[in-house]
Amino acid sequence: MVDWIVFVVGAVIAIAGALGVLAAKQPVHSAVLLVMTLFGVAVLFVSQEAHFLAAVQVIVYAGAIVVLFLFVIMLLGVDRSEDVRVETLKAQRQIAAVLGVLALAELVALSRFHFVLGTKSVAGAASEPGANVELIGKSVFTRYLYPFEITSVLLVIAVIGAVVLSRRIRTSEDVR
Amino acid sequence: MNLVAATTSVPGAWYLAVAAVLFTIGAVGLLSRRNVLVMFMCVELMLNAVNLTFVTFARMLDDIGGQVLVFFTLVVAAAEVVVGLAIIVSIFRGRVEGATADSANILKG
Amino acid sequence: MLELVWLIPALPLLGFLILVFGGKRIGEPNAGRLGAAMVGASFLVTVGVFFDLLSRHGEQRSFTRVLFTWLPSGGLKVNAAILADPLSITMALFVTGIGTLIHIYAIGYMHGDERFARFFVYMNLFVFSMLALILGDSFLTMFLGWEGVGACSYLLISFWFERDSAASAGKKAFVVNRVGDFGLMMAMFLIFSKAGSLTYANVFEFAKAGSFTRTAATAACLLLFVGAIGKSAQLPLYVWLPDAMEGPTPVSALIHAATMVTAGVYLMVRIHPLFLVASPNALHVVAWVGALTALFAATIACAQDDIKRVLAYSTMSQLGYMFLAVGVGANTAAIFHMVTHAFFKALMFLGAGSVIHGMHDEQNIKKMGNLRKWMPITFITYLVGWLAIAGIPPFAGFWSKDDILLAAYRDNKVLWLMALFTAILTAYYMSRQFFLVFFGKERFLHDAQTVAAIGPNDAHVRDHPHESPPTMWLPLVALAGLALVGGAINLPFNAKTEFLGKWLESVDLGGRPILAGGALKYGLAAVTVVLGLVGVAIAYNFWLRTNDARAQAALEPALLQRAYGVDGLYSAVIETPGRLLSAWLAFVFDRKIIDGAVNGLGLVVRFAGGKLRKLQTGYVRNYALGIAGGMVLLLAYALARAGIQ
Amino acid sequence: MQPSVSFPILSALVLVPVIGAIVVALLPKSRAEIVKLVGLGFSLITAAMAGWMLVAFHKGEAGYQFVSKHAWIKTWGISWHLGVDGISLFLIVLTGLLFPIAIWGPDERRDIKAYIAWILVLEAGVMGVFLSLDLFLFFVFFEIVLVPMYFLIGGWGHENRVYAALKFFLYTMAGSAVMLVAMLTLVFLNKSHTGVMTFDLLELSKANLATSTARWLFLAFALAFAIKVPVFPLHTWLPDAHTEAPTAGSVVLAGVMLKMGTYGLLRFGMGLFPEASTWIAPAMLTLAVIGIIYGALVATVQSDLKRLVAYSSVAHLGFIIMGTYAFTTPSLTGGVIQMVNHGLSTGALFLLVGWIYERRHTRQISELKGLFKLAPVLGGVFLLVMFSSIGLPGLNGFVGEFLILIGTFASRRWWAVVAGTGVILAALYMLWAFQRTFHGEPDEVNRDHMHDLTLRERLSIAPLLMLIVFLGVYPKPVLERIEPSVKALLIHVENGSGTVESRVSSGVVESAE
Repeated sequence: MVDWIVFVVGAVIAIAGALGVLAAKQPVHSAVLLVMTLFGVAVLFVSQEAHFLAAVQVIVYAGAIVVLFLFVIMLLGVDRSEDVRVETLKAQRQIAAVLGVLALAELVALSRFHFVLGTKSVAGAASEPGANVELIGKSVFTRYLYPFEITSVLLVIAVIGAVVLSRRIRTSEDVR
Repeated sequence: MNLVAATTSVPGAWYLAVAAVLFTIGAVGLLSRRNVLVMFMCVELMLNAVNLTFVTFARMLDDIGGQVLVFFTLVVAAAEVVVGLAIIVSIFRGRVEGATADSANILKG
Repeated sequence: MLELVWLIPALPLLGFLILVFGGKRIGEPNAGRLGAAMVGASFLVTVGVFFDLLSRHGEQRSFTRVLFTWLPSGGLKVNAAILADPLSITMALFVTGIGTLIHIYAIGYMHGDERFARFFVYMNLFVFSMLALILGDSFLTMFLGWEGVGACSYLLISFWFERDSAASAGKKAFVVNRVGDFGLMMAMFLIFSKAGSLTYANVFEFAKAGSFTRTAATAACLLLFVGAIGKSAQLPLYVWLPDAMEGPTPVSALIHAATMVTAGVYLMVRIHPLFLVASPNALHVVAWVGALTALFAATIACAQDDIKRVLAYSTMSQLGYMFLAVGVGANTAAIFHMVTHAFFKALMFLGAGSVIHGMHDEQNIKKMGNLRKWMPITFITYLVGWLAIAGIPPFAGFWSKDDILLAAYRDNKVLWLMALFTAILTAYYMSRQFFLVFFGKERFLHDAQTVAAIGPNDAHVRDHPHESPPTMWLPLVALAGLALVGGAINLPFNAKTEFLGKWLESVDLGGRPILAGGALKYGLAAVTVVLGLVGVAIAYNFWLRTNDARAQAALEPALLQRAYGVDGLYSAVIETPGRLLSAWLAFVFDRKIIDGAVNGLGLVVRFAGGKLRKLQTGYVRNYALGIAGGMVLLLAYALARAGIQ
Repeated sequence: MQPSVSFPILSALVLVPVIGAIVVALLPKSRAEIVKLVGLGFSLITAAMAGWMLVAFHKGEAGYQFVSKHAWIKTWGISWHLGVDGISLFLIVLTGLLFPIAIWGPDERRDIKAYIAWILVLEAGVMGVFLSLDLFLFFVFFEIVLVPMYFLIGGWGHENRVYAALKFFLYTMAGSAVMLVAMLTLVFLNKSHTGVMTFDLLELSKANLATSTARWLFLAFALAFAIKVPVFPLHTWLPDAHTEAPTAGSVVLAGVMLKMGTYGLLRFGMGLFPEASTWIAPAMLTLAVIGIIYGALVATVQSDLKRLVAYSSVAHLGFIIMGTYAFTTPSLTGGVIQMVNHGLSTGALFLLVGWIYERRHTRQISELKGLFKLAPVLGGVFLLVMFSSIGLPGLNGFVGEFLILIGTFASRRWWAVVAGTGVILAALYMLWAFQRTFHGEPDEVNRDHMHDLTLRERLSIAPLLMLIVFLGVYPKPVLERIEPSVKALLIHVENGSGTVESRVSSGVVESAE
């Protein structure tokens, strides 16, 4: 019974947050609501015994990424409210809504089938003794060591990329 | 596939449903909002939905692989956000009228 | 001498080659002399071969000399070979004989022409082609000569190509001849597809063996007749002959009187074995076309003012007689008339040439008159020619035409009557021309001058007509002699005097014997003579004794002067629609429709490109929409696949 | 039995022009004369080799001679496989003959280096097309030929040359693209049957395909070749390409490149798909006959001399196609020899028209008048070539035309009858054009521009004239060499399709000679 309550609470928080991100006029509000969604999802993680991920979710996602968003919002000074109802592109919203509904319907229909493609990945049982973190750590550093190293390289590249991209070229006429 | 009773009794399908809804909201948001940053956040939403699905499957199939994948998607998401925002910054720096995706249409056919 | 039979065509060919490359250097008189010498030598060889053949009897009077294999391909094996038999040698005799005389004449006539040498190039090539035609041993070698003479007549008619009328006359002659040649080609293909060979010997043997079906033989004969019509200017392919008078007069004499136009008759006589196998109405067709053409041409000739056009229509008419003779089965009479006609018609053409030469290129007989005072020799020789064609005994024309009339009388009374009436017309229009040119008042003098003022040898008056030089009147005299004695080769009195009949017998012409009953024969002869004199009398009465303009106009209705307007009809029915069709095909169909389709394809591609370009709106979110659409489709596919499992 | 010396003559025939092109490309641009001489030298070497091959060719044999076969791409069974037989022999000799004339005849002033280089590359391509017995190799050469021709028309052409060059290129390319697809399908089908992957013509012609697939594949091949020939509805690129091409381009285009289509239909059309060839015969015959009449009719009203000759080529090639698809020995032999004859007479015609253009800078018939009086030798030569083109007996045109017509009459009577009228129309448009340009009194403009043929021009056209007369008078040696291969091809078609040639035309009947 408790499980259900946790699930519902988590789900409601997540979905409400998501809708809020969508509807908010101010980007800052969107950012905050995004954090709320993240928490909702974190709750659902916990209810599914993925404690480590919930923690990482909160720390990395909510803590770092959304903060970065806010930082950029401030930097670009885009805090002016955007008239949500105005849509420059013709029929953009209508089609988006239709596609959204369609996609949802398909996903729901699909979720009823055990739609399995390809071979079964064997990364070790989730229910073995020991904490969730140990299990993840064991499989990451054994089977998935190779991808782990690549992601680290990815992160380095991302950092360098960000620095290069956002560097302002010191041209002579650039007085600002 | 032995479902371990210890975890929550709520069947996975519900979680998947929630993830689907989250994903769709993210998609619709991406398509309808004009502000670049909000679009970006919607992308994050979609990513979270996917992570949720992974975790649900990890639980349903009792296979830690799902959670490991989420670990990796997080990394990728982080990298993506960093680079994305850098691009947004470089494009929309000094723009007066705010960062709307439609203003950058030089590549018009 | 028979061994040297290949020399006959080789000599004119040699002359042609020498003149083609060396013509300009050889220059004015010698080029002509060389040409004439070559043809003359060829004539001598022919005479030698003639006597050789004469010494043989019956079947051996045929000698084939294969030179080389021309076209070996699959079942077809055609040799370039020469067939010397009585028929071909008879033709060769008068072709080379008269050819030589005309070459000599041309030396004088073409005097001063800037392309003097080139004239003899074409003339020698013509004689070679004509000899190839008549000496060829197969349909294909004959066809080589057939089209060769066509090409040479094109070159010679349009010799003075500065004149547009001459150029288009040449083109017209070649194209109309080509229409006839088309018929001949089809006949050759039919014969080959049936007999498997094109050589006369094989084909006729195949026919004698009776393996030719009647319809195939008839079709072949009629198609060959189409060729003959084209070449011998019979109805309906005759339109080119009157225009061919644009060429120099020696050309008209040689090609359009004596030799080329007789090729059709030669062909009809040569394929006689085929006619035997074919159905009789094939020969009827030949007879009727011949008779109709004779009558048709004779009527037009009565109303022509150009001295050469009268002769041209007269030639057409006399050829009609020859075809009539072939049609009624009197091949010997046809050949006999062909030979005599060659004599007197060449004579009259050359005479006309001499008149034109003397009158400084004046061709309208209405502007001549009383030329007998200024051109006595031309007058006398022309007189012989006139009497010969009018059918007055003892001149050659009478004997040959009488044979034809006799044969026609025996075979088909209607044709005989038509032939008789044509004979009257012939006598009339020739006498009309003769009287207008040589008798009556000098219509070429300006009113101020009077006859007395100009003495016959008063040379200083610029446009005073003068006699032609010896090189021109010597051939005239020779031809006059031939026209006089020409009849001797086939006098109808008894078997012995029928020399030509016996001579051609071995070529199994199978003509029905002409020796009808004595009384009938002489009676008919008398009738033709009387009618001839009637024609002469009518002409004398209207064109010499009285000068009643109104009566004369009545005798020359506009319809006849315009030759029934057939030329206009042809151009309206064939030429103009043809040109319109080609123009439509070229500028509308080809350029607009086909080319349009091709260019259209290009336009479609560009148009599609234009439309697709619009998809790139430039808005990032549109592209996102595209991706979302793709996602939905993928999910749908996954759903479908999942559904199936 | 191969000649003892194993000098790869055929490969040399293809490679020497290529080497020539490279050498010419490296020469200094300044000395135009040198470049032209070197170009001429190389093409003369090729011509000499072709002549030697002609002499060394064994008369009676039907099979391929001087075969040189080296593996090229083993994995796909592609080999550098060249061979010559009766059918391709004289096309090679014609190519060898035409190219030196095309280089030496017209005096092109502009950018001579690239011009000569492109012509030599073109020669290599054309040689390759006629020699290759490997489908892949054939396709490569079939495509290579387009590039130099495109640049020749585009670079040295006349007024709207770019349109003509592009149209020519795209039109032919479209056709050959379809052919490539069919080629690959054929190879893979054959691989599935026999298990071995090969592009070799001889193996592939043994492949037994289902009739319907064979027909579809044949249609693809036939489309590419029909465009090249050109067959009636696909011909509209030819007049533009000819009118705009420089003289050398036109001479070569009409002389040999059109024959790639007819040769392809013979060698690859009948070789690979005998049954389909007989199945399509009535259609091709009808298109050919339409082409003959249509080409002639449209030619009569052309105002541009080159365009007129182009349409006459459509008519002449219509005859060749008719001969090919009548399936009798005389018609096929006639078809092959007519390819050579057409090359000679139309090549000469284009040379003459080119020279007239060099003197008067116009091709419009209306502006030319009375040339015969001003340039008698040019007039005489034009007359001879014109008579050859309209098929006057005693000249080469007649030999081919007559054999085609008599062969077609034996098997397909009424087509031959209709095509026969083409002979009349040919005379009409040629003589009319001749009359308008050469006859009549020359006006002032013509008088001072026109001069007679120079020695160089007479020398360059002399070989063509000699051959025109020689082949007309004594075609026996040529016919004897063509016939064995034609008979072999016909037997191949008969085995493949079961239609038997009428015994009269095939010479089986023992006529009484």
